[in-house]
Amino acid sequence: MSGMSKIVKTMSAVVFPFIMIFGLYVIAHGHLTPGGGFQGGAVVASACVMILVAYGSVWTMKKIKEKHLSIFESLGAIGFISLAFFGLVFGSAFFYNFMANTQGFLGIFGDTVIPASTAADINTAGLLPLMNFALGLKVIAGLFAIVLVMAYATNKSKGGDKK
Amino acid sequence: MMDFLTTHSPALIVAIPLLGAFLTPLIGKINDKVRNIVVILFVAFTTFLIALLINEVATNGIVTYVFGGGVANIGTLEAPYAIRILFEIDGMNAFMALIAGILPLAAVIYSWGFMKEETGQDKYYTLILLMTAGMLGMILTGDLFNFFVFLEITSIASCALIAFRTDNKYSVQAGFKYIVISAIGALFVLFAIAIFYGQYDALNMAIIANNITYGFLDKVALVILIAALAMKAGLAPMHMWIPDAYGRSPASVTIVLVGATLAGLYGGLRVIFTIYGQQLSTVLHKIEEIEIHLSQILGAFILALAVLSIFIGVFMALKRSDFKKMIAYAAVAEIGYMFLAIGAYLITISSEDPQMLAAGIQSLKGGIFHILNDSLDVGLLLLVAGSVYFATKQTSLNKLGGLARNMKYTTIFFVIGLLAVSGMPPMNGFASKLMIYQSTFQINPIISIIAILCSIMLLAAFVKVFQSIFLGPVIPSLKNVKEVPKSMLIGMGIIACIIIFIGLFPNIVIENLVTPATNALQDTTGYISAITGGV
Amino acid sequence: MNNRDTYAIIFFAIVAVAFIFTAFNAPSFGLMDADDQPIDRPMDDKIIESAQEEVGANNAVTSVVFDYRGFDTLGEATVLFAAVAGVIILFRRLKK
Amino acid sequence: MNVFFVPYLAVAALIIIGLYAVILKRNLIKIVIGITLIESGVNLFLITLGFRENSTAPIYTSSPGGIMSLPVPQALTLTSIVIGVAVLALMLTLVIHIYRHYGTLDVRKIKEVEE
Repeated sequence: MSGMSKIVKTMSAVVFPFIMIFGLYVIAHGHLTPGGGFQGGAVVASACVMILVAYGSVWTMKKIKEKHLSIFESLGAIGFISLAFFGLVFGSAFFYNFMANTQGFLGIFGDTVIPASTAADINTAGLLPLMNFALGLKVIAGLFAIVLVMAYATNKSKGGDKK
Repeated sequence: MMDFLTTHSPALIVAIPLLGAFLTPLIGKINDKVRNIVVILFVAFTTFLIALLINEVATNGIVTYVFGGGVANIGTLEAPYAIRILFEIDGMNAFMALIAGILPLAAVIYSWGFMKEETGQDKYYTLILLMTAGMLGMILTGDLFNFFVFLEITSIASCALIAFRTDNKYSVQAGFKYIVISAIGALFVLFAIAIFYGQYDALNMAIIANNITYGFLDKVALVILIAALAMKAGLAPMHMWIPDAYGRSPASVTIVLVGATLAGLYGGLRVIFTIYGQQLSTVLHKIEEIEIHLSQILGAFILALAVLSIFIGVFMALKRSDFKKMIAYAAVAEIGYMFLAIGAYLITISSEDPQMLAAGIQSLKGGIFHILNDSLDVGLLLLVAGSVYFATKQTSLNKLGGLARNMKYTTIFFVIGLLAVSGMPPMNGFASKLMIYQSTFQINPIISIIAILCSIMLLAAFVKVFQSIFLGPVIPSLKNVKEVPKSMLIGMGIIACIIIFIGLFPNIVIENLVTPATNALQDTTGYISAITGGV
Repeated sequence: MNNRDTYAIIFFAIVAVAFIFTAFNAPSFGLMDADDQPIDRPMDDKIIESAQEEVGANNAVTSVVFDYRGFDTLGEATVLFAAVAGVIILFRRLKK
Repeated sequence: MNVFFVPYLAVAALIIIGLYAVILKRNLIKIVIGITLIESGVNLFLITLGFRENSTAPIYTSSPGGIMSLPVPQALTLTSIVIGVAVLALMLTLVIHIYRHYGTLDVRKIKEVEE
């Protein structure tokens, strides 16, 4: 598969940044609005897959290898589990949310929320937004790697499919 | 430091292999040797933590660990409920965790030599560590949904490893069979969990066990859970995936897969004895004066399937000419022995005759002891089969012969495994099988005699293998066969040493590990009150 | 139509009937009792009530996913990690 | 007659159709589709259990007030969906490999030779 027509290529290149921004928005506001690391990650990954479909897997494989995606995925996973380990070190238990409702801890995501308030304050929820970012990175890299590897392996034009 | 490790060991036992799995692809970029050492260190550290945890459980009783901090029971004593995920470790969990600690340690050491020639080793070690973490999570968790998640981790990681040799069409096929069966099994487990959630608004095993009423939906959930988990444990007639998966996967993977199978068995035990533990004495039918309890029906059902498993396992093992497949069928038979003991215990549980009760408890002890012994015996034989494959690239009995001359240590390990798996003294298999024979003889002599006869036939099958592979004239094409690398011998040696140790001093293991596990399994109220806070 | 097919159809029919029968006995849909008051669900009500205060997130689902049941999410991320590793290992080059 | 069981009938229908495909279909891709159907059924069951009449989503940001539906089933379904994606990816990978080896997806032609 050497990619689709010029119209498709151009249009997907134009739409790509918008889908990307939307996905990142979903990741960043996971603790306030519907969404989160998984959902936003899936949106961004589908934007990447759209590029893959439009330009063909051989072209995409030249730009980014699954090795690099795998490293990004590992980094995301390590980030997520490290945040859980921080709960062990700074708090009382694995996965303890030591940053929520504490203004003191560097002031990041530490605002106290008044119960039953409906206002959106992004600077809240402690570890949750950070975990969302780590998982988002992991899901983007992971899903894209799955599709990229499968598309490349079943690509007929490079003779990958023997049968 | 020690205190910190002991307090947090339940979380760390799962988190350390996970961290190792996430780090392995990065470390693999540096150097193969460094990566192998780091992986072995990660698994060894996990095993060390398991030892700490077992010690803690032995001294202080049930250990609970709440993820995210706080107390386990948020509600009151009368209406308890738990929000956060809990790990609850009693004697049974600790016992199973020991098995899940030993097998991966042997596997990663063995892999160093065994996997030297293969590509994709980074991902291979990642998946082995993920299997370890999944297995340990299944064993330690006290939360049903968490159990499902770890079940899926284990089955996905092991499926990818079963199909590791993608150039062999049979291994790809075995992998597909395994993923279909485990995906359906896991989905039905999730369905049963949803039934529990819908009725009791709880996901914690102890809370569900506390609230359960044994209505219609609970009966459905019981059937689904037992069917799905017996499928994961490889009880006949749902054993079809075991010969394929065990026979076609690399030996170092198979040995971890044995642990994963037994984790499925553990899940079944937890469902029967803990979640439905208070309902086992429910009277289902009353025929004149004789009351038929739930435990008796379950016991009879399990007993029948167990005898079927033993039969199928032994007869198919006699017929096969492929070394690894034969061991796989022997593993099916061994699983049958465990279920035989459990079924015998369930039948006697509601009896009023003290002699029968004692026999039942003895039988349960034998069954639980056999879980440990079976994992070690079958594991050792599988590793020997892997070594034979490594040295000769053959597993068919007809194309092998006279290996004893060139592979002395492997031959010794095979003899140890052969005697252990067929229940001969002085190996560990004898100790546990004797307990099963004695107790089932009191309950029903016919079953006991069948079990003994099948065990003898298993011995006959393996003696045949021993003769055709290791003895006899050297086949010309195998003249230059060399002994396997040291790391593989160490991997087999670890298991062989433990087998001989248990065989010589079975009482130490029975007193310190098996009896606490048996007591914990019988003590449903103890498990529940550790969470709810009641006495 | 051979023997295996017949067994499969019988097995399938039994399971199908069992599922339909279960559906008729399922818990009440909508979680409302006879007086149109919400049925008490202690675990979920507690989370809805205290998620904002304890975790500080406005989205109760996210606070369940990442805080109350954070360990499940770690497991879920691990499942995806395992799948990616599995797909890459199965499409690897076989020769060094 | 109450109609509270109707959503559960949809669940049962999805699971039964999925099981039908898994047990009685001969094409590997159809078996895979069957498994995803069972998975959708189970997910639907989970999310149905969390529904409360006249409720809003359990999110406080610009919430109109009133009772909220249960958050735990939504979280469980999210987990289950991601697990489903992972299983699907692995199953399709193996199907591709089986197709490469045998040149067919028909179960009857893919026979294991017993040794």
